[in-house]
Amino acid sequence: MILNTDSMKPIYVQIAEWLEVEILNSNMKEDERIYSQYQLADMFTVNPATAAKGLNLLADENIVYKKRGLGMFVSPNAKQFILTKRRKQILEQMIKELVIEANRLDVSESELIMMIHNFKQDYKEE
Amino acid sequence: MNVIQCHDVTKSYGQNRALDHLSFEIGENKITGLIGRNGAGKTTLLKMIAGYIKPTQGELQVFTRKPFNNLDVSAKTIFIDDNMTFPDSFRLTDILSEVAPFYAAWNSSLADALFNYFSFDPNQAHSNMSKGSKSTFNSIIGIATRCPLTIFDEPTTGMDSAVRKDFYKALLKDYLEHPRTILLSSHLLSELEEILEDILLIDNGSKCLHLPIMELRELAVGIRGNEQALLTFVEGKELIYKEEFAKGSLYVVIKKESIEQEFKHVRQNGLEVLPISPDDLCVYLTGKTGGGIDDVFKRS
Amino acid sequence: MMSLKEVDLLSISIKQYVYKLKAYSTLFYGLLLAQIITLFFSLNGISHMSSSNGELSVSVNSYSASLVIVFSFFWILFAAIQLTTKQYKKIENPLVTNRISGNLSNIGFLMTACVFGGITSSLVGVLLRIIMYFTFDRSQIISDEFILAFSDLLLGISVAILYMVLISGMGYLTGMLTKVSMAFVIIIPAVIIGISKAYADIFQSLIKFFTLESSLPLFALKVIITSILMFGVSILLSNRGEVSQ
Amino acid sequence: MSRVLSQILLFLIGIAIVFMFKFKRPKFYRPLSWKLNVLATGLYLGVLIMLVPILYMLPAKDFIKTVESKDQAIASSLNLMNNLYNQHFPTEGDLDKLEGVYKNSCQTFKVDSSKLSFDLQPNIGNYPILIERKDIDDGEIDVSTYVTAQYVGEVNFTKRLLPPAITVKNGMLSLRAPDRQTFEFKQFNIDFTMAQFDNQNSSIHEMSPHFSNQIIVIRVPQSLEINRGVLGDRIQII
Repeated sequence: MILNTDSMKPIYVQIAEWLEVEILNSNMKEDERIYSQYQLADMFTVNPATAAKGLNLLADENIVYKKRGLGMFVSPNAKQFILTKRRKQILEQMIKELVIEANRLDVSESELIMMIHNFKQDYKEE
Repeated sequence: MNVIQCHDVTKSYGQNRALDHLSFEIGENKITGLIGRNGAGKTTLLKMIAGYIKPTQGELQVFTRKPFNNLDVSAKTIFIDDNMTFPDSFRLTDILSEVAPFYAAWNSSLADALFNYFSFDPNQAHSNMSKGSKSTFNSIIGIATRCPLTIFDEPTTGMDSAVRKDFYKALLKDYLEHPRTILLSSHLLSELEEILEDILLIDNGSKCLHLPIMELRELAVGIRGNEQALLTFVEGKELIYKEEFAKGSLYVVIKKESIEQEFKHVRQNGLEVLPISPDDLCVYLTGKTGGGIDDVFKRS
Repeated sequence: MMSLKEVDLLSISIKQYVYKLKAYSTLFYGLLLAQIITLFFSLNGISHMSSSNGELSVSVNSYSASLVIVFSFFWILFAAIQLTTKQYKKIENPLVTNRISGNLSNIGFLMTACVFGGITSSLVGVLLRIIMYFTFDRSQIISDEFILAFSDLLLGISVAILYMVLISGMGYLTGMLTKVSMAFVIIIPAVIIGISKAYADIFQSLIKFFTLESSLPLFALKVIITSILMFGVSILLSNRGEVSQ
Repeated sequence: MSRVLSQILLFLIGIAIVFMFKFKRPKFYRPLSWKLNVLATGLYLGVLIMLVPILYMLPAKDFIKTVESKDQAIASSLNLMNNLYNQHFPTEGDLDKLEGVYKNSCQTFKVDSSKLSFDLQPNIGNYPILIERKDIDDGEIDVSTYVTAQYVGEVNFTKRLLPPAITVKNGMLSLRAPDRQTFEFKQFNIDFTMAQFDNQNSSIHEMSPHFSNQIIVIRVPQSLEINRGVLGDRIQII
């Protein structure tokens, strides 16, 4: 598994995001046991402490839950939660950046919406 | 319990101080990276922990004992560097089988597997190997001994990047199965930062930083922008690094916590926040002066 | 994992001894070479005497394997000094070791080398006799000491071993002293030459202390006590502290 | 012999140098594994040990034996020479009994003249020539040569000496010394390690030679006339 080490995102965040994608893609079902910190460390070639921090990030958001002595499991509704969270956090953040950049480049709001519309069209045709 | 306890340790060679009142502790089963520039005292520190040399002052304890000339500590420690010497009458395979009886946890199937993976010539002489192959071979010993304290001093010297990756991967995989305390020194943090848990940064024989690598990533940010705006923004704050990269433009590195409150205003001032790789941060932290090499060329 | 399982000094020293025996096995080629070369030198005789009274001349060639033993002594001297050098010490680094185990295993190696050297150097005398038996005119050979009593052979072996132990102790101590301070490289020869010149009688009685001892048990006792002293001082010197890197 | 040996030696030194260079480890240096080293040294030791029984199996018959009674024999022969010097001449019978004196040759010649004169080489050894008259006229001249003990070290090699060639012809006894004789001995000294405890103070033996003297005893018939000739002072008539 390759991590993007140049990214601003810390590795443990990248790991957490990768796990979220796995859950979104239904590679891991609800109440299914998720990778342990050691498996993740092995997969990503990172220190297990880093992997543990990634898992804890998910646990903090209740995407996974701990069973004492058994490890971590995917929470029910995890998928839904991730979707909502991503919409809220990631998309909103991206739009914010988009708007700032558009302003800097003197792109009007309608032009921007057009560009989004066009791109979506192109993407579908592909 | 701490495997290494270093309290106010100084090592001097005549007038020179290789280590200067150094204190730190390293916990059990952690992978710690010892980072520092050339001549920072990394090798001196590691040799001292391995029991090769004695501290001039201060208290150093490894497994709760003074490591110098201590058989018990020696039995639990392996020190790997590229000065390791093996007898001329040993071929590479001989070395693996002859070193084995000394270390209780030695795993010969692992050693043989790694030996074959890196396709060494079993009949070769250790003294005849290239720098990179020697480092690789020594690292095999370092991994296969499975010593409770495994020390690597610049283990990847001369290795090509593929072998480096393999080495770090092998080390981590074996560590996951058989956790142990590992110390790795390097002047290049980037190549090993992923497998580290902690980082110990030393500069001129003194401790600079000792913290989990994840915290290092969040320690500081770089800000770039108009000189005037930037200077007012960071006024009164301690800068880690400052560089004028174009006329009227400034680049500074600053601790994240010191600008926590104002962080939202950065963008509004037309300033750009840039991530700093831990590697660069270490370079800035151990920099001799504020400027760096560019200053040398800016005089004219 | 944290518990300090005590390591046994003796077992580590034995492991190191076995390691070093294999590691330094190339050193023995030096001994073999020295013995074979001196054997061929010895075949030419060590001294030659001839005299005549006008009508007849008598020449006597003396043969002896002593040269082989002397060169074996030199070999053990240099081997012992070499073991104390940094280059040889370095091979201990990857092993479980401390100063004492390193010294004990060195001494073990030297003792083995002494036994090997003592046996082979005395047995080369047998080889010399056999070569002479087949290549020389036997009617010219004086039987007296050419026929070697087996008890003499055993005696020669044990005495050669004892001398080698003594010499290896001298070499090891010398090497250790030079590790303490390079000044000893000059001091030791200076002292030896100084004593031999200025206090010739002391120096000679020192040598005679061993060479003129005619009782084997007493000689063995002298050698063993002196060697233990020399090796003991060497261990103390090396254990004293950090040796200059 | 020694030339062959020095050639072998040169050859060996050559091999040694080649080996030294081998140890200098060129680029593709393959170490001699310790197993090979142990094998080689073990083999060397093994061969040397095997030689011990071989040495004891070799028959020792051809060697020169040494004698114990050297001093006595030398004293006795010196005594004899002293007596001769002091004009105390022994008879042949005396000589036969003396310790340290050996009969070297014994020849008998027919008397072919009424006179006996001598032809002696001027340069030959200072042999005393003793002439003994027999009680009878049997017409025979008996010539015996005796040598006193000849030693080198403790080796008595008196019997290896060649007697002078003696002929009697036309009343002329001629005496020709044999060609110059050379004797070579090979003395083996035990190792100094053994000598130190072997009740021998030095492992190097005194191998000083003790040269012998020859005495010629001529027994002539009672009536034979003796003409001593030019070198007659060496001839004593008892």
